[in-house]
Amino acid sequence: MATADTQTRRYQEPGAPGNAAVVNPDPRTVTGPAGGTGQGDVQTVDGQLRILTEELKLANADLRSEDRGNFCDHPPEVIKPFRAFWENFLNWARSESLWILGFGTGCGAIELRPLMTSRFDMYQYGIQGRPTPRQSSVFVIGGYASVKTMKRIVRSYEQMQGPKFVLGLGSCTINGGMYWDSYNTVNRLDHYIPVDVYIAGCMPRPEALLAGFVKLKEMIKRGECEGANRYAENFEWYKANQKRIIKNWDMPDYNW
Amino acid sequence: MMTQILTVLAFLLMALGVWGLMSRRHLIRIIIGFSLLDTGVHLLLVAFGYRSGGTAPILSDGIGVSGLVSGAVDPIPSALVLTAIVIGLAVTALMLSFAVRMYARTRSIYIDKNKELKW
Amino acid sequence: MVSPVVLIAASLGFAFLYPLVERLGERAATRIALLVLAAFAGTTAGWTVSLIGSGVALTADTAGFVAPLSIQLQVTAVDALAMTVVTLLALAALVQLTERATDRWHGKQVVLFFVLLLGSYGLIMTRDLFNVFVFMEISGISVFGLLSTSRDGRVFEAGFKYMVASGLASVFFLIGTAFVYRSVGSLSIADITAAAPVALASPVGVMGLLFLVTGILIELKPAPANGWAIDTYQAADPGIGALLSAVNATAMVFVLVRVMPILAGASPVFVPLVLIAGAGAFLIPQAQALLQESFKRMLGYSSVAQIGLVVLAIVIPAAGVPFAGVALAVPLVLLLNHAVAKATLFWIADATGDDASGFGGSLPASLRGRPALLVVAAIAVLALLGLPPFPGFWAKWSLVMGLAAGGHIGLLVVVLLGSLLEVVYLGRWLIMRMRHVDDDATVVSQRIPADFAESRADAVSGAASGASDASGAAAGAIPVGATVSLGLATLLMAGASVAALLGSGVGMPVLIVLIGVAAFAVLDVLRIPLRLQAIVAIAGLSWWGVSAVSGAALTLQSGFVLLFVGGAVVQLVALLARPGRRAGLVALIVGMVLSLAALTAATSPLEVFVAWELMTLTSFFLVVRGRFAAAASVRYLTFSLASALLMLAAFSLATAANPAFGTGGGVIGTLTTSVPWAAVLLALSVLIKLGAIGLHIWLPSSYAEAEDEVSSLASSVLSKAGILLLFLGAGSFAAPLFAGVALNQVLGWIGVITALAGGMMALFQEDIKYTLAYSSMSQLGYMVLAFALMSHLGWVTALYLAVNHLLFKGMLFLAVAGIVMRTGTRLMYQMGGLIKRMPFSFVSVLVGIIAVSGVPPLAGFGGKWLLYTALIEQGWYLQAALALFSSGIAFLYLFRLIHSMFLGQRKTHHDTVTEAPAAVLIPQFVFLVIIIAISMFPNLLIKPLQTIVEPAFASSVRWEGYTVISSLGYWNGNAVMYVVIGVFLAPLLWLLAVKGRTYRVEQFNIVFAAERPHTPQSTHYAYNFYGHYQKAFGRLLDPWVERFWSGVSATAGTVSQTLRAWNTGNPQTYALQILLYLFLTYLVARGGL
Amino acid sequence: MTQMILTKALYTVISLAVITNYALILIGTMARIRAKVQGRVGQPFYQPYIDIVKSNAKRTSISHGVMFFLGPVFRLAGGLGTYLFIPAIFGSVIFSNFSFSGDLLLMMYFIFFGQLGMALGAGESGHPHSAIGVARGLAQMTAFELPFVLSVVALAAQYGTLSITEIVAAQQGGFTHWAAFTNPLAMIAGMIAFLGMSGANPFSVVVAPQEIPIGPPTEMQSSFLGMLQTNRAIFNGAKMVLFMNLFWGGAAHENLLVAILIMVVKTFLIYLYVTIVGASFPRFKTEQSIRFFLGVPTVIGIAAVVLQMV
Repeated sequence: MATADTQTRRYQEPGAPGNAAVVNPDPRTVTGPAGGTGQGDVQTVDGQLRILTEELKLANADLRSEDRGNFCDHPPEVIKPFRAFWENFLNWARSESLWILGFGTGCGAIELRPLMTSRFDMYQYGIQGRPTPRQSSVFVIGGYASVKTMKRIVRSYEQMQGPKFVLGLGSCTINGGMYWDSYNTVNRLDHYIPVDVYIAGCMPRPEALLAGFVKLKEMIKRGECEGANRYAENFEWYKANQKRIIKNWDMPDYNW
Repeated sequence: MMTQILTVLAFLLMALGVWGLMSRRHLIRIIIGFSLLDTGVHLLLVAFGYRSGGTAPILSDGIGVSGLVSGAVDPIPSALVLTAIVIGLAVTALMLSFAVRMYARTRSIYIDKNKELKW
Repeated sequence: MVSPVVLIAASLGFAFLYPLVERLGERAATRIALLVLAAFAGTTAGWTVSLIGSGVALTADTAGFVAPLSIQLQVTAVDALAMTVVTLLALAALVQLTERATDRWHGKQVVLFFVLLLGSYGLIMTRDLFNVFVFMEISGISVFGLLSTSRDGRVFEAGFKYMVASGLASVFFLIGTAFVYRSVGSLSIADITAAAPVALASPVGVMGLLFLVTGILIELKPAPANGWAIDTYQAADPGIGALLSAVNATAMVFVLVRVMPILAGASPVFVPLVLIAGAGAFLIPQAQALLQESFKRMLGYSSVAQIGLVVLAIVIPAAGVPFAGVALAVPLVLLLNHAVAKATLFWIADATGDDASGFGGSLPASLRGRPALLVVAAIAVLALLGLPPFPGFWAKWSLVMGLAAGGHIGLLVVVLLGSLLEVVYLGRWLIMRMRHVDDDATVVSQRIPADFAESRADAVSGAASGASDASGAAAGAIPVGATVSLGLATLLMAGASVAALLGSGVGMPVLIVLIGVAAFAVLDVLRIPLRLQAIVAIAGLSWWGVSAVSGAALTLQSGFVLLFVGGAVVQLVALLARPGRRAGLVALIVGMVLSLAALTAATSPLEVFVAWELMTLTSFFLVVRGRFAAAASVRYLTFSLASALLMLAAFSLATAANPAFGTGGGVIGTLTTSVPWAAVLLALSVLIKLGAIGLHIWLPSSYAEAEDEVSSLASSVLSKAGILLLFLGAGSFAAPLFAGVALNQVLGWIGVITALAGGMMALFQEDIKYTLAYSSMSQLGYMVLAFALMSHLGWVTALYLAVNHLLFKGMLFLAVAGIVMRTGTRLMYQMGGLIKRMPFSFVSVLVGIIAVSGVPPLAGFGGKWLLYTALIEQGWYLQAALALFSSGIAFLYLFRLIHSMFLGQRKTHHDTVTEAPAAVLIPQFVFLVIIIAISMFPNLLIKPLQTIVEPAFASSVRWEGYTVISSLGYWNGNAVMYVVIGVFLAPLLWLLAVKGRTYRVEQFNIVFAAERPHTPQSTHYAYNFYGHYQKAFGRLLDPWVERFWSGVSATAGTVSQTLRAWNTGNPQTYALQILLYLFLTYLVARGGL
Repeated sequence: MTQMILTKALYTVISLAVITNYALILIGTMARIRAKVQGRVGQPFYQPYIDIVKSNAKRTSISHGVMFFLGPVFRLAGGLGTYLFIPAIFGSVIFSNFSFSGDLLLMMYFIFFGQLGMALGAGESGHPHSAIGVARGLAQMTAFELPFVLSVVALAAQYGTLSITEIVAAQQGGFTHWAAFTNPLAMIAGMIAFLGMSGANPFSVVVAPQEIPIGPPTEMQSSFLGMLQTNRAIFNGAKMVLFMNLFWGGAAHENLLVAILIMVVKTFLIYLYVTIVGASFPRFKTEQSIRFFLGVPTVIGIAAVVLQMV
């Protein structure tokens, strides 16, 4: 990736739309923004980026034509929760069975390991690791997300089945942290994927991570973790943001 | 007695012929060996038909059929030998002509240079 | 009637007159010569007809005296027949020689030709010992003269050797004649024969006869003293080769026939002597011929070998069926069969103008585009090999029967071994001639492109095979002379075949086979398209099959007819998918099915054997049609005919011990013999056909390299012939044979090891057809195992497995045919993801593999249940465990098959493939429906099978409704089906109820360690699927058997090399060999040193 | 007739409910026991229930095609069927299931049913790791099948029957009659094979988390995964019940509840054995486990069979 682009990108980073501004009222947990501004606010690169075709299918403009047929071109959809009582039960189950995607995206991943040990024992909270995004419900972004990793984060996030939850671990996910002026580090994670809980600190201790999980569980039980729906709702906004920094896209616009 | 001597001689001649046939490298000599062998066989045939003191089996004045039967040598071997000689002659001639053609082809009259076909 | 003398005089006269006749112009003269020959042929034919009618000989005394004073000429019916054939062949030869493109015969060549003919006539007719010598020399000199006109300069060298050798032979003959004359006092063969027991019994007499017979033998060019003759065959004009082999040699054999009574009368040493000489003369050249690169030289070896066989036949009285009553019938038929066939081959060599034998793969595939020439060549080769329906077959059968009856086991071995060697080299030539132009004749295992390139052009294409045959026809047109002569020879052979068949007493079924093949061959000639032929065949076979079994009680016989005909008819439907024409395909398939049916109907060992051979032949020609099948079909032909020869040996031994062996036929245990070796040979023969471990190396490549429809037929239908044979020979295997061990114990182990080994090898094949072929081998192993149990349940199992195998292997092979047709590749890793493009094929394969692997609820489980129950019931525990293990292995390769083809990633260039044609799908779904039916209601199949087995064993299972109960366990296929439906539907409904919104995604929508898949090729896990298995077994999986057989092949090559090095090319060595031969005959006559 | 079918259906539901719940709790308990060994608190014993509910509560799922969709169904059907063809409790009408449909052979082959379906589903997902996992799994399966088959054959030879009910019947009358003691070699071979069958360490190369993510079910998610989790419980239960029947005298008592208790204890111990071995050994590579099974256990199995022959 050309350095010039990223340099430009750093100084032109758009303000988060509307209410998406990140505040960090609590150094331990941060609830994320409610998402983008919705349809019509599509950010385009050189005025050419189209995410959806007129038939509301994925344009997959960055794929070679011979590859397009090999990828599903259905955009993500908002799926409404069930009625309160039943959904509450399901949310309870979801919150009590948190499966982490085993993808250490940054240095913070080191803080995940102690959770398995007898000292912290995440299993007693119904948390366990899972090697494939298909089966995971929680994506822990372990600290700074470089542009290169971001592409994989997007892909993995999209491959998880909703409802799915994102934990931003460490200050880097909030504002870039100590890498805030690096040419290749993403400063605000929730411009790219919806984040449910931020855990501030550099690095947060495992206890902090656990606390974040507990917070997440509470939020799930309250029905506040609708990141997947938010992502679908503001799909084009997220895509525009992602594509602005990820230059060698070479994957479908939504990775089913 | 004569028959035995002739027989022995015939076999000697044949052995000589075979020896020539087997040991010479020159094609013409081989053919000569072959002729000797042939002649030996002819001699053998004649020897088998020979009767000591017998006359030639020619029906002529003074000798009746009975005289011929009792006095002459067996005529059949003689007749056979005549045929055999003719045939032997023909074969020898053919062999010689083949030898000439072989020489023409390979420019060699020796047998070792004329054994291209084998196995 | 014309006097024999006239023929001699006319030949000679015409020879002398010919220079004058030629004044009329060369063409006219040759036409006149042909007319004269035709007149001769008419004369001899007239003699034949009248003499066979009257049964007396035609005699003529020369020079106005009666024998012994004069030379007597005599013609018996046999002589007349031989002379007719010789004349006809001479006529054909003359046409060929005077009407060819280059080196047309004229002038002195025609003269010499007539002299040669005169010599041959004389040799056959004369009854005077010295006169024999004269005619021998006349023939000889004319041959030398003709030789000298050959274009190849080496012919003089060869001719010189020939003269030296024949000179020595004449010398021996003359010496012998002299001794005989001295002892007997007459040259008339009749007189000598009469006097022999007295006058020639003395040492001197025996000595003389020894010379005499050695002279005759040398003239017959016996190995190992025949290098000169071989050299001559190689160098001579093939036209002369044909004359030498067909005319001259035939006549010379009659000299031996005349002298044999004298020899036999004089001393008992001569019969063994001639036997040994004949055996040596037959076997040694066959071995020497193996490595020949010159076709003419190879034919030369074959000729001398065939004459050796005739010599054997002269001495052995025929004890077999067809010609038992007629004196000299066997040698005569062998002789004439050889004459016609060998002349044909020489003419073909002349017409095609190339002298390559096919050894080393150097031969152009020149017959592929010339169907007529191909048919002629095939007829000649098959006739030479002694295969039905050609006359040589019956003679060989009688000869072998005679050998066994006479207790000549050594000679039996010699004859069979020699025949096998002949199969190798003549078969190789034919196959190399017939092969596809693309075929380098090396393909005996799967071929993986070296660079893994996904090039479609490189892909092994079964779809195109046979389509572009015409491209093979590069060579020029066949000269008119050759056409006429080949046609004449073929007509002669055909006529003789029909006559022999009618005279053989073998029943209708064989005739039906031939008529079936001929009828469809006619359709080919009429250029009827394949589809129409297939429809005709389907209709015809269905009608025939129905009429054959309708009303008949269910027995082994009718059961197998149903299996063979039904299985084939259903699969024939697949041919409707092929547009255009495929010469011979339907004819051969029909022939194969009918010969299988003939096998079921056979009521005597001979009929079994004929049907077996016909089946082998038709299937061989089906296999050889494959695009890359040349090397595979060499193996197929060799092993199949080895199997046939073993069967022949078994039958002969069994018949020798019990003349009633095998008569009656068609029921279980017909071919039961109590002769241990016969049983072993029979078992070996069947095991070869069933591809048992160690004998299997022909199977994978033959099944895989054949055309796709043929593969399915061969694997599903044809392979069951061996099973039928097992049942027919059942009783042979049950009794303890050696050290108290019954053959069935051995068979059982062989079966289970075959099942395991076949499965293991199937695991590591990338080529789908090889996978299926090895799978067939494995399944046949199961059948052998089940059969070997020799119990009621075992036999029901064997039959059940056979039926099941027919169904699922037909489905699988046809599904594969459809896929190969569409994708253009046979390599599984080059496929993938086809389920969405070919869903029906997928269903068919799925049901097929479930049926193979025995997963309930489908019918395959029935087979497994029966098998293990039967095995454990008999106490064959270890076999049961091994069988179960190999059934696990089967599951492995089957999953690999369906995964690699249908699941995983679809290649981009397969995005547009469509479902297989309906014609290919229909038979699959017919089988599918049958499988489902017998799965639901196992009694539909098992009960009839019990009926079939009933005559041999009382039932050991009982039925309660749909539950079959054995002494060990029970199985209710019906209940299982319902339970499975239940436990399947419940989760399915549950899933449909609770699943969230489900998105149907495409093949690249997979988690891929957060990356996207690059190409389908790099994402499809299919190549070397079970690499870890290979690793786990290590050296155990080395191709031991393949190695063993290459060793055998190499050894045969070494033997051949050593033996042919004996023929050094030096006339003096040859002379020495001849002298040694004389010495050897002396030693044999003396009975040792 | 209708009444009969309804009764049978009811019994089936009871039988399945018992085995499913028991096996789920057993899995949870075993995880908790393992946690205790490691000095952790561990997940609640009812965690498997939550996980299954969670999986089924996913709002979206993706399907790679018909076979992918049906794969888990086949798998679960295989598990259910396997259990249903085994008489779970000796002498109990309710728990006799559908064992009248076939004997031990049927059961052994029906195990393949689920394997095949799952393998097909995994295959259609198009993920190479699924295929690798399947290849490994099938290869390992054939390997442990051999000692298992040998021990089964030894049992069949010993008792002269292939009917599971009769094998259990023959073992009644005190623990000395159990096949484990009357035919120890067969038991050893069978129990070693059982380790492979249960897929725990050291024979876990099939799923091999972190290497080929999780093998065959890599692409399985949401309700599909839920079905697989359910099946894991039932199938494990079925296999343990089978081994209990084959070697450990089955579960028999005139009082059904006591019989169930016996079953619980015995299967618990069997599962404990698998757990202990799994916790003690590292993972084998595929070729290592193939060689392992075809080595000592096979020899022991052959010895067991040969002992029956002499």
